[in-house]
Amino acid sequence: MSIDARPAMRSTGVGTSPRRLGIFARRRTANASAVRARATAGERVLKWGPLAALALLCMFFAWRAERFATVDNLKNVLDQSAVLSIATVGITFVLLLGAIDLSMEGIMSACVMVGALLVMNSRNANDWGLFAVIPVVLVGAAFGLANGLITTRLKVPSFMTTVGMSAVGLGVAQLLFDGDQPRVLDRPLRAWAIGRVFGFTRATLVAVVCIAIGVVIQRHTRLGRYATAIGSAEDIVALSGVNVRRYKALAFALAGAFYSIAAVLLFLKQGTGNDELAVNVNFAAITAAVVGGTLLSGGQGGVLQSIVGVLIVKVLENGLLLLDVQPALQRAVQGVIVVGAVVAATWPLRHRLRVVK
Amino acid sequence: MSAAVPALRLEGISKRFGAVQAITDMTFEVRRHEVVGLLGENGAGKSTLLKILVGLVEPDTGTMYRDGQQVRFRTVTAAADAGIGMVYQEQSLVPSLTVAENILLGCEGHGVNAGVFRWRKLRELAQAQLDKIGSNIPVRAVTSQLTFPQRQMVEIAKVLSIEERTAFDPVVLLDEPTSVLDGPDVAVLFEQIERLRERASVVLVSHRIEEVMAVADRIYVLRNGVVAAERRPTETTTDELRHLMIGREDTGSHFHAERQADCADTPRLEIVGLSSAHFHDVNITLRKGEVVGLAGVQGSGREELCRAIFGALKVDAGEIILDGEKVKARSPRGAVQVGIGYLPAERRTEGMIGTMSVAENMSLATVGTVCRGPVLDREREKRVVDDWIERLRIRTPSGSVPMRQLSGGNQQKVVLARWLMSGDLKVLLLDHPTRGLDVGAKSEVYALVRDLAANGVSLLVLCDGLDETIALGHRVIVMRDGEVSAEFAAVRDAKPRPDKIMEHML
Amino acid sequence: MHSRTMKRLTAGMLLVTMTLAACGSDDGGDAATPSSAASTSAAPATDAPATTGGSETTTAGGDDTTAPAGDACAPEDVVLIGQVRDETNPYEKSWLDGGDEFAASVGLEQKRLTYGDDSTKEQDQIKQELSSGNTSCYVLNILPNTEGDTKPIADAAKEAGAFLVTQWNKPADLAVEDYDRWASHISYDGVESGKLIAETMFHAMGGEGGIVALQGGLATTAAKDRFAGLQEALAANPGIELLDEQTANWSQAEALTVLQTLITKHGDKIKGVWTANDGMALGAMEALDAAGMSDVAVVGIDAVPEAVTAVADGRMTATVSSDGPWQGGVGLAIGYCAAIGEIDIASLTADNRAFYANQTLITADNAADFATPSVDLTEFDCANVFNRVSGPLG
Amino acid sequence: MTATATVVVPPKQRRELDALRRFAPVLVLVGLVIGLTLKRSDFLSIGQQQQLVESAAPLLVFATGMTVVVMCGGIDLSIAAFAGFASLWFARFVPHLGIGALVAVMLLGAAIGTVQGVIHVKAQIPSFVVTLGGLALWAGLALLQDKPSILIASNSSVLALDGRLVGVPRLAILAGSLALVTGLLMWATPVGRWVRAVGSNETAAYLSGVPVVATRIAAFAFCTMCAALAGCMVAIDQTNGSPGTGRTQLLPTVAAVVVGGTAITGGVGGVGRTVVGVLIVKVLGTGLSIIGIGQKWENILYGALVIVAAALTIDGSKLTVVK
Repeated sequence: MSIDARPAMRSTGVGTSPRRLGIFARRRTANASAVRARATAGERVLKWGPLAALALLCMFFAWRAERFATVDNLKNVLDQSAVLSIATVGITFVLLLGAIDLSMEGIMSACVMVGALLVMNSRNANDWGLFAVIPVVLVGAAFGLANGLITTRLKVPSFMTTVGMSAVGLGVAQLLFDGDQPRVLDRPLRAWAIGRVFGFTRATLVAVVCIAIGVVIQRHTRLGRYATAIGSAEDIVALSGVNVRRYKALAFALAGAFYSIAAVLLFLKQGTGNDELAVNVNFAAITAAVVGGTLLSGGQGGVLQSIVGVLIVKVLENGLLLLDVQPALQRAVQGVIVVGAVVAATWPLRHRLRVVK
Repeated sequence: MSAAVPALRLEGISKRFGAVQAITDMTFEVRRHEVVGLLGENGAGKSTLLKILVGLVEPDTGTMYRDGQQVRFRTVTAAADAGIGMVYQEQSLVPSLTVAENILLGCEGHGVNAGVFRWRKLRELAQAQLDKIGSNIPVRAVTSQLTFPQRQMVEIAKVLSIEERTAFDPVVLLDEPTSVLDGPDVAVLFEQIERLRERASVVLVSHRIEEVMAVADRIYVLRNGVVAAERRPTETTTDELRHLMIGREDTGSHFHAERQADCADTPRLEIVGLSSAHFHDVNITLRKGEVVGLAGVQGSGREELCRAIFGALKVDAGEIILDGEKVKARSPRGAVQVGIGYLPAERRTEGMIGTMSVAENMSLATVGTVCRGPVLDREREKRVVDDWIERLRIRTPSGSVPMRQLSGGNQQKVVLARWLMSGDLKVLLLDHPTRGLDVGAKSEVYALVRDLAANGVSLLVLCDGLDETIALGHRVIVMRDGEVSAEFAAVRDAKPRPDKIMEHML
Repeated sequence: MHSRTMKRLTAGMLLVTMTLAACGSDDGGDAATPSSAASTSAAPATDAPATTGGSETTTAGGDDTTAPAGDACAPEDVVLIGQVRDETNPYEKSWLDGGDEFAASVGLEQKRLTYGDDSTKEQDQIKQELSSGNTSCYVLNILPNTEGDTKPIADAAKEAGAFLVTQWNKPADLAVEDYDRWASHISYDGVESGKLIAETMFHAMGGEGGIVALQGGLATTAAKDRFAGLQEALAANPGIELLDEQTANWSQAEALTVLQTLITKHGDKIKGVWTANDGMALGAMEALDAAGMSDVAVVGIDAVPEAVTAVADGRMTATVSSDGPWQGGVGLAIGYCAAIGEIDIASLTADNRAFYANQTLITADNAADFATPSVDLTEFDCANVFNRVSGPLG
Repeated sequence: MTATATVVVPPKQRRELDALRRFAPVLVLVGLVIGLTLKRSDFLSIGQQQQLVESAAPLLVFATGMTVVVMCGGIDLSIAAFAGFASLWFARFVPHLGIGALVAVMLLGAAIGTVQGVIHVKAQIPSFVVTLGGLALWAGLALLQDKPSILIASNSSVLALDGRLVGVPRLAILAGSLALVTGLLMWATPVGRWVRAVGSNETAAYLSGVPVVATRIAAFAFCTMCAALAGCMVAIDQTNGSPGTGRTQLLPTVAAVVVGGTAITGGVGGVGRTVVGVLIVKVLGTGLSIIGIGQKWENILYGALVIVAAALTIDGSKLTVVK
């Protein structure tokens, strides 16, 4: 019971105490804005820190590695980032939910094989050309949807669902592979895929389009906004009458669709269908997303942040190679720098009572 | 439809959760444009009633009428479609979304076309809702950057948005809306309730009898799952309502003022020039067996001071001296080891561990006392815990029950017992020890405070209400903008007046 | 809630049990397991094999064997098992196919096992196979995943009294002669193959210019040996400059990325790309294609079908064949001949217990002969199984 | 959300349900074993069981360490990579230290786990990220040597660990003892409570004076120490250490912990459950390949069974939010 509220109401009535309330309000606002300023300082670091790290890395490599800052090399980095970028756009939606997706390699392998067997290839008489993208995307989305449905309906944590689904995807890829690697014989299609526009490879352009689509979905559609909301406060969203399970499942399906597009690029770039092309993509994508500021706890970050992370990872890879770092050391150095970057980016957020898992 | 038809009527509602009969044959009515107050102790059935109204829980028996038509809500959405919405006690806005999105979350209407947001339209729709309550909170703002009272306003606007989905005048349920607000914000809220009355019916649930008396047109008092009484504020008194709620006669000694013991002159805890980001150069001395009430509005730094003394917050300068010795280890663990305890305000998120048992929660801080060497002595633990369960009259089947299955008051007692268990407790910092407790449980906590002080423990107490602060304390220290602004003696028969204290808070 | 959970549990249990019971229907066992780097083959380390004395005199059938010493198995009692990493690898698939052809020629069936680049799984499989029944007529033809796996496998075979042939991976100081029923270890001289393709490439380049090298996974002997071969060739050809060496972990995808970067780094100076296997060579060719560099020589090792085609087309300069189908067949053949008593393991010469087999350089001239993998069954006659020995490990 | 009124379920029914849930992993294991025995009658033979137990030993060691970290609410992705790194140093130390090499490498593991834990706790970055970096670092550093593997001399005393004691593989006894001791420590000392408190509600634990920082760091130290031990065990079995030792064991380890019934979100679980989880994963993984199902389908079936096993053993009803 509060004496501090009651006298005002009892004696003078609620409506007649604006003067005092005014004082209160001002004091409160001043205080709140102080809190706000602190919060945004942290948020700003989270938002711009990765970009600053990317800039620093680029500057360092430009200074130390003579070929790094050439137009050709930078275009190369973009080309090499294409597949990972698209896959990372996909996983970003799952991470925004606060879930995780470890099925990327399985789904991509399955999609690679489906795609390679549908375009003109050395194994069968199919010749779907670019139309092969449609069934491939459907396959990817179906895998993702299965992830989502199992996670939401059977209440299996996404970690386990997707570990299992990855094995299923790999299994499907191996069934389709059947010991005979299909070569892509559709020359025009391949030429299109590896061709360049204004010096940028088409893979780069496809990636840019995918990123743009990802940004639009994340920022301007129910699916994207709800995914973020679910990641930060799932129970609240459910209480507002949103069908949380549906949007979760859809986010997984969307991720699967993005993986499948990455898979199409992958086999077109390689010219063959192989169940091993997607090895290591999964951890790379998660690393990129986290380094970029799409945190595993959900609700934070987004497509663009994740892409900054992709560029950090790829620039690092490229720069270390150009720097003549001993091959065995390159991975070790990457690991150290990734941890260092995250430490630096989130250092100002530290607080005694902060819980980080 | 005639105005005589109530906006909402429940007849013969019963709800049973397993062995517990939560509500029995309850009849409840909300008339149009009426503010209904709902009073009751924890466990009286308020929460269940609200959940039934808002579609979270379906009653076992009974019928509901909305504007005279029989209805049945299976989901929150169904209730919303019938114009019933709730402002939750713990706020229910998504921090990362904008105000506009939060207001229209789940029912964007024309704000979304084929899954794609039409931001301008969405903001217009949201603005319309905010206009209803005359709020000038920007719809583009990200919710996490709003103050707590601002967010509550957004919630009210959100609830009002169901108006557009239905032909009914909305019914707005406010669940303990004032429990975490300071005085002035309560006033703003009540102003808002007056405004709501013009377009909606309001059900207000609160522990604070005076508040309900101030705004409600009609008051229901619930006890043990039935309506114990229905009153108009003009026809009743606070005391009567309190009696009705607890069904006992002993409310006169609510604060157990007669048990306030005199305290010794020996200083126990000296805070010397303590400074941090939230407060500056604070000097406070607690004597042995003394209760000091710490008053201040939100942002005065008193909560932070508590945490800093306990070592949970970084300090920039200053010293903490306990029984003449400087406290070196600045961490909660260090504080516990020298005999300082702390009861956080947020019981559920900071005070207890819901998945762990009552016994484990109780012995968490002083687990060493129930160990034989490094090994837990479960027998001894059980004895000690059972003893405390009995002494504090904690209602639990046994000490091995998960903590989350207890009611709020009993949980709070367990958390308190955690500190009482330690034989050498010297200082206890109580941050809103009675928040969310019903009248009976509050009174028991007050009694505990008296006992502790009488046993020589020094207490620093932060409360929501000034009357509590004044009644409990030997002294009241006021903080403003991170500094001590005044100090009042508050011995048993010479309590300071609240308005005097208030002057120094602002 | 109660009954729903119950139902879910019971249904799930049934499902697990039934799936397991049901999916045994096809016992044939053609294999498919998780991925591995393309053709992670490995040859022995450079140290000379420490063939300590005494082993030659060990009589067949030591204390551990369950079958009476010297007792030959009836041919129809022999159980043939072939194990490789992955059937998705064309080379390893052809291995098992060769094994099948041999098995069919003696009226048996080969059990095909794959372990998907997972050492734990490989050993589990073998130990499970050998952990029950009378295993003294089992014949194993195994591709150990890494050097580290060879000894546990040999020990398991010894304990079970099974006949064993291993290929590619064996630590130098592990002596085949210490085991009664470990008939042979077959490998290929990685230094030689690395050198062969390097020299062919240098020749194609006209003896001068810059090259880059893509190594295999750095943890394998094969990668190190093959690269040593390249270095030997480089020493003999001062006109050739090694611009850069990187690892692409045997992976086609990684090779493409790495070479792309190397192309920006060194540009037109690159006249040749030496890779430690064909998978990386294929990736490298894609990178060169994309960069419009058509006249760069590319060489690899393993003779996977795609690479052989590329060599035949002139897109690739050379590769080296170890002849997978032969490996798959001959390994089983040696064990089979030993099991039925045609070969007495104890009296085999050291050269036949652990040896390098012949490998063939494939260039545009002879690529057509290798277009389709095939076996010559007469090579699997007990008298001919050691015909391809080129020399002792070393 | 609202005054989250205590979920009231009649106590008796709830107890039954909890009991059923608790034993779900065991039931799944029994179901699997029955299924396998129907298919291959000698699955329960001594030889098969010895083999199963032996091959489960390193996984159990990995999983015991991981259980503690997961119960704290964290995860350690670096264990498999570190096991490879550790096996190399183990092989290197054996000639000088004999059996002491095992202790040395475990100490090294504990030290490195401490470092990872300190970075995680002090810099407040998710354990997922720290250990992901660790994964890259240890995998990379393990490659920095001339030889692909280092042999443990065959006369070395440590290889005696590879034998059997009255029919039970010694390594399995070692692993079992570790799990037992860990389980006992968690049950009989306050450490178990601290771990669960940290995993369920770290803030409350901190404000109760629980040594949160020390608990977390110790969990990571212990986990990496277990990884080191597991690496040594594999090295002993293979008689050499190599960078690839244990490389594939990360996901099976996490799967074993979770399938056993330890919540990936922390707070709930135990080493005993993990033992069952390890057996489920092992029986699944090796069982599928020995009963000779069409091996093309093996991966697909494995994936499906992992999901089914998880769905059966994880108590979804207790999780308000499944992530």
